[in-house]
Amino acid sequence: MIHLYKPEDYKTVLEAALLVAGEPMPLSELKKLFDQEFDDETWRTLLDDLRRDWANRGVELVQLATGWRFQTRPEYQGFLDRLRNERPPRYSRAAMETLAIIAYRQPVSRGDIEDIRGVAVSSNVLKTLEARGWVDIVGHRDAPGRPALYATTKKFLDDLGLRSLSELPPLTEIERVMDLAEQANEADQTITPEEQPAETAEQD
Amino acid sequence: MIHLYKPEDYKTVLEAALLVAGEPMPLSELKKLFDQEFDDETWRTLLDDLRRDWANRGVELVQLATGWRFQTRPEYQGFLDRLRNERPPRYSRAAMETLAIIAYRQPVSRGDIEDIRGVAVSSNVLKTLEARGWVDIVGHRDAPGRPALYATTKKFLDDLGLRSLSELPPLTEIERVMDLAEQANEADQTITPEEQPAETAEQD
Amino acid sequence: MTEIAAAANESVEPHLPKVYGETMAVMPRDLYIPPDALEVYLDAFEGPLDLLLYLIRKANINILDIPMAPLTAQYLVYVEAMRKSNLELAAEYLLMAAMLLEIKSRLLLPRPPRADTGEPEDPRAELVRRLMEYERMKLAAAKLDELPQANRDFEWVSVWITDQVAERLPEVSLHDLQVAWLGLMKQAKVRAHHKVHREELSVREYMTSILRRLQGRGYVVFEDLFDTAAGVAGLVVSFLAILELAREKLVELTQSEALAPIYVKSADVTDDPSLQT
Repeated sequence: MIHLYKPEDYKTVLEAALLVAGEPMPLSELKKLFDQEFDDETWRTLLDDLRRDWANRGVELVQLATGWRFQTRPEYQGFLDRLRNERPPRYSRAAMETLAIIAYRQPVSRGDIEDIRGVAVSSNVLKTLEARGWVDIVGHRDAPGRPALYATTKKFLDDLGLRSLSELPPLTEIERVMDLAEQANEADQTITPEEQPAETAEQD
Repeated sequence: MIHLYKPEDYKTVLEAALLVAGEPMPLSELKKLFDQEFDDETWRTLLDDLRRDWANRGVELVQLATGWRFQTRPEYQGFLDRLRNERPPRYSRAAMETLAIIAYRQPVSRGDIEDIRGVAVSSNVLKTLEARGWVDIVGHRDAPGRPALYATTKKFLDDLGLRSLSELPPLTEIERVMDLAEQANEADQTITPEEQPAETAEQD
Repeated sequence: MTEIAAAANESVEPHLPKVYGETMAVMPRDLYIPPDALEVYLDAFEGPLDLLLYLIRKANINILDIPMAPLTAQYLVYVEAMRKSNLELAAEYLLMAAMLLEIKSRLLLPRPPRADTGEPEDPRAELVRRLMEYERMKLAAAKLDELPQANRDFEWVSVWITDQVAERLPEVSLHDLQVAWLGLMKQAKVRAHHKVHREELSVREYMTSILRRLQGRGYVVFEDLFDTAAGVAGLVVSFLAILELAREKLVELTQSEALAPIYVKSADVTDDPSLQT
């Protein structure tokens, strides 16, 4: 085994370890690399330094929910796709909506998802998301039939480059959108929703 | 998708492609990366150039029978092993005791080791230690059967980070620790090690 | 029909602006849908909430002023058309039609005051709440889909670990050695017999090194076994080592006559004249 002297030597080992890691490496894990004990700040410096080294490459060092990992930059995917035999399929709208409901409203039962979407959720959609390792069952609701409760996993965060659920894209403020629809109506009626008497609906 | 202008740009794409490839990439495959068609010599230059970029890293670009791939350098293996979840292999108690006897009492014959341990020494144990390059036969005792004499090697010292055998933990200290332990449970025994007769094991 | 089909296909893509942008021209401005386009058209929607949302947002129908009569009539046409192809889907649209009819009927009746505030509750409130939640999630789904996704928009780096062939050897520390000795002493009851001190250990080290130097050689001149560079202490330890080796019958010392050179030979070297120095 080689000996480490300079900070560069440590960075070389760290880089090799991160390049071969099959999954994101938490700092606690990376600390096992060296006999010396460095404080968190030193580690942060080392990792930031390494990240800067890769700033202009096709691969970048990112910090994810479960740790640090090298991944390709999306700008290069067009080239990398040429080496694939098949492109990964895009998820259907049904799958993405189901995923969004689980991500933003977790934990949710299948019934909850169906209530929000207004249609039955096909088993395949949930199976696909489970097989990807993005959602799993975290418990059962204490209700008739004890429905399973779904939540998103760490892998979901990792695969979408998020460190935590709080980094999910913020939800659109729908009230404002609805207001627009109401304003279109108000132009004719000049009555605000609050003041609107029940009789207006009968005008159809 | 980004545009490629300089040779550096092509190298960046090539590097990213090789870093994510799970298996060796034949040149014919790598050629799919770019719209431009380069001749084999240009490709060779590009790959050699990339290989040089990685010359002093923990990971190297190698050409195998089936193509090009990045792989770790063996010198770094010791560090990377520390991140494996599996527990490091350990020598059996028999092997460790045999090693300790050879280290502290060298040169010793197999009979000496058996006398001290009180049990037969399996050939496998000695073979394992010899294969590791930690012990070897330094001579034979002029006694019936001319038993081989084992001693530790320079590699043993190197691997344990010692400059000489005198840096091994002194046995007196070991005994002191042991005495403390024994005094605790054997308060009735009145003979201290110092008072014990001087016959030594060397007379075996 | 082909335009509508294209619109339907596009709507499978989760990028909503495209759906609404491109398909606006062929989508109905109101609730009337040509019967021959119905199936394709409905495929473009994820369900009755999605359809309603579309009608509200793009066809300028106020959610709070939904025209109940034509809506209901249109829904019944859907249900009839869909019964032939997709019963499940038909059931969901039928449920929505029933819900709309219920709202309509409740709007016609005097509303019971709410328990807490005493204000009458608008029967459309629940539908509005559901539509808003659905739209929120639908937009969130589109935004999620725009995030770079592993294996679709980027890949994990995975460099081959060379050692997958090399055997991993046990690591041994000084502490391990110490522990091994401790165990030995405890079980052997001979601990006093094995008192070896630091100095003795260096004698042992010299013994090994002298044996190594004698290996494969015949007689070696006694003086040649001393390394003067090791200093006085080194010479003394070397001397002790040779004596100890002789005592343990590991080497042979020979001198043909007084004051003649002393020769040292490893005990395991046979008396081969060719090896004599």
